[in-house]
Amino acid sequence: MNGRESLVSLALLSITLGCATAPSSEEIAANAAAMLKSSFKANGQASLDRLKQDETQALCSQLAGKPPSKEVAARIEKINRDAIKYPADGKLLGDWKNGEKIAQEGRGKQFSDDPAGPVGANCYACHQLAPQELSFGTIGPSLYQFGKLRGYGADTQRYAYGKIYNSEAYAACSNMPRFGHSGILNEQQLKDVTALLMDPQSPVNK
Amino acid sequence: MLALLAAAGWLKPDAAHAQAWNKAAFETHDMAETMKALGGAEPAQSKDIVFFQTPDIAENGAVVPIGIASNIPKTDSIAILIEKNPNMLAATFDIPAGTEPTISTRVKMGQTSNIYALVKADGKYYVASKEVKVTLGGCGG
Amino acid sequence: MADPMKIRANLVGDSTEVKVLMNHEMETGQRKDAQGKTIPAWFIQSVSATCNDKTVLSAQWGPAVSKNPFLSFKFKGGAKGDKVVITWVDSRGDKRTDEATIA
Amino acid sequence: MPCAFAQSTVDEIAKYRAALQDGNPAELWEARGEALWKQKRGPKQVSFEQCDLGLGAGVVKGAYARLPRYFADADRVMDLETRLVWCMVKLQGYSEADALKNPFGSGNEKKSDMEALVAYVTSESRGAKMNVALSHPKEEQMYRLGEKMFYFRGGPHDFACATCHGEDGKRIRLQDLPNLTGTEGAQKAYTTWPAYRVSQGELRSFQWRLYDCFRQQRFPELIFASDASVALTMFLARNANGVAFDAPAIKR
Repeated sequence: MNGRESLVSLALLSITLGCATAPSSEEIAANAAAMLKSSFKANGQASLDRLKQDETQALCSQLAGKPPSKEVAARIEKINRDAIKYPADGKLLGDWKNGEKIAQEGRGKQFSDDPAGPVGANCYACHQLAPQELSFGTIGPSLYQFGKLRGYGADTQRYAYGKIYNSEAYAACSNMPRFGHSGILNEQQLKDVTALLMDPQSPVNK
Repeated sequence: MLALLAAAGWLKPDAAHAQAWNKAAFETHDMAETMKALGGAEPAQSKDIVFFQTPDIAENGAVVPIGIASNIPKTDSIAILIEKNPNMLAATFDIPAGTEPTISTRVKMGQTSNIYALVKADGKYYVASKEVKVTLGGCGG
Repeated sequence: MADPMKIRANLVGDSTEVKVLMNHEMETGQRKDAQGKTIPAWFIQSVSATCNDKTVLSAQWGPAVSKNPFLSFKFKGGAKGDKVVITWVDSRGDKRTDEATIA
Repeated sequence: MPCAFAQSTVDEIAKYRAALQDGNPAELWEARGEALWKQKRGPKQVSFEQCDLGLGAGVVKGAYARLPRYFADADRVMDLETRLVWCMVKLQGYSEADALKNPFGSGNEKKSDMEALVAYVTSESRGAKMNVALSHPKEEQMYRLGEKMFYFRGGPHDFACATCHGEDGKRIRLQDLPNLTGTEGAQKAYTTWPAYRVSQGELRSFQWRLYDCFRQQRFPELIFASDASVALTMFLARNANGVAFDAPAIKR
């Protein structure tokens, strides 16, 4: 090793020591919080509040892609299940035709979207639903014949509504947004999408 | 640069662009209208006009590759027509002697449509067609 | 002022293969801006290519040709070192001429 | 038979993409970027030929395949754009605000010099093997921050990068999604940006790709050349190590 190299490695060593060798997880977490703050700016309807995580988001982020432990999953599912609000009128099924429109609509909540414009659920981005629509994604399972396969009973209706309202109540750290819980869809829209899955007349069940 | 080219005799804009842009032809909506504007009779179907590098499905209608080769002797010009576009005629290419009757370019398509390759050869018109489906990918947002 | 074209001209057998990319909006006149105002049409209307003073292709285009147009064709009679000169004129009367040496 | 239909659709779209490869309008950006690189610019009238992208002043060939990296003069890990901004400020005498403005172009009315420069510099790494080091502690730290960012769920939709890019073989609508947590997915994705997007008629950089992903994630706006953008770039570039860089590409 010549003199220059050893100087460089000495310099490196001192930096390394300064950071207590490899950065610790706590250090990374603290730096990550600072980084978030300095790296985003509010734009239109997308305010910086959106970076404040609730407990579910924080717990799922920490897993870095691995499935949650039994305890964590139970915790997430409980707090989310407790937060589901079912319609006061007890009716869970709306108009499947409108539900289909909501399932097709990809806009809403982006900073580029008109805040007064449509907000959809973009279901087809991730799921197969009506077989006529060939352009569907595969992040979520196929929902073709959702009601036909499971039956059209009250329990299944309640499950479908609850799953769309708050997916985390049934599958901790699911990729699916919590459409009711997070205020993406209103109650009527939630009913309409539930009808798309559960109405025997819906093309999903043909 | 332009002056230099002109001085060198490279640039003869008056000759090269002698033919005025055929406004009427670019504002037609169906084959009969287009043929009238181009000054030709109804074209005959031809198997000697071939599409190449032209997909059956275009992922995005903003850019649809189209390649057309004519095997008809004395091909003078090739035109691209898109049935369901707001205006049917997309482009015409005059093929001087010595240039192969083969062109390739990219066009916009508003929706799934038939594409016509119209060839003028020895004063007569010939046509071949191909359907190109246009899908819209992505998140739709 | 429009950016230069990118022109490639290669001798393949006894034919010169020309590939051109042009910088142009090719605005159709059918799109609307964010305020809902129609964006006026603006597109290349004519293209010509010459080699050794001889026209090797001339074209007329409508707004249905894609943005930043691509054009490819082949002609006979070119030799290595000859220049292929391409000129376009658009609907505003703007013009651009570029050249490439046959390789 | 919806499945058979879908397969033929996928095959045909592959043919469509193949047909676009010949004649990529990104070359128009590369040519403009090369001219900008060599031009004396800014209040100090200096060209980028004095700018060190990590391989020495003015060395462009292969530089992008080794970015992001730690730069001692700035005491920071920088990606290409952050470094270009640094050179514009330190060498060419631009204000930071001027160097940062208009990172993403829109048509001929609003051409972005930054995008053109990125097109040129990246094109000079075509064929170079991705070789991003984590030898400096700040590089290691940046990588781990990027990983953290990748899994960060937020916004009204609970989306993280990992929501769409955490598993193999998934797609949104008909659009295939690379799994960016695996080597193969990261390699395929990272080495094909920047790209000419035919849907937009624009050349888009990796900084733009991140900006627009966060828009669709319903996050606030990712600030151009911010730490989070560099961290994510570090995470993905490093994961792409070992294969040849192959961009600017052309995509839908």
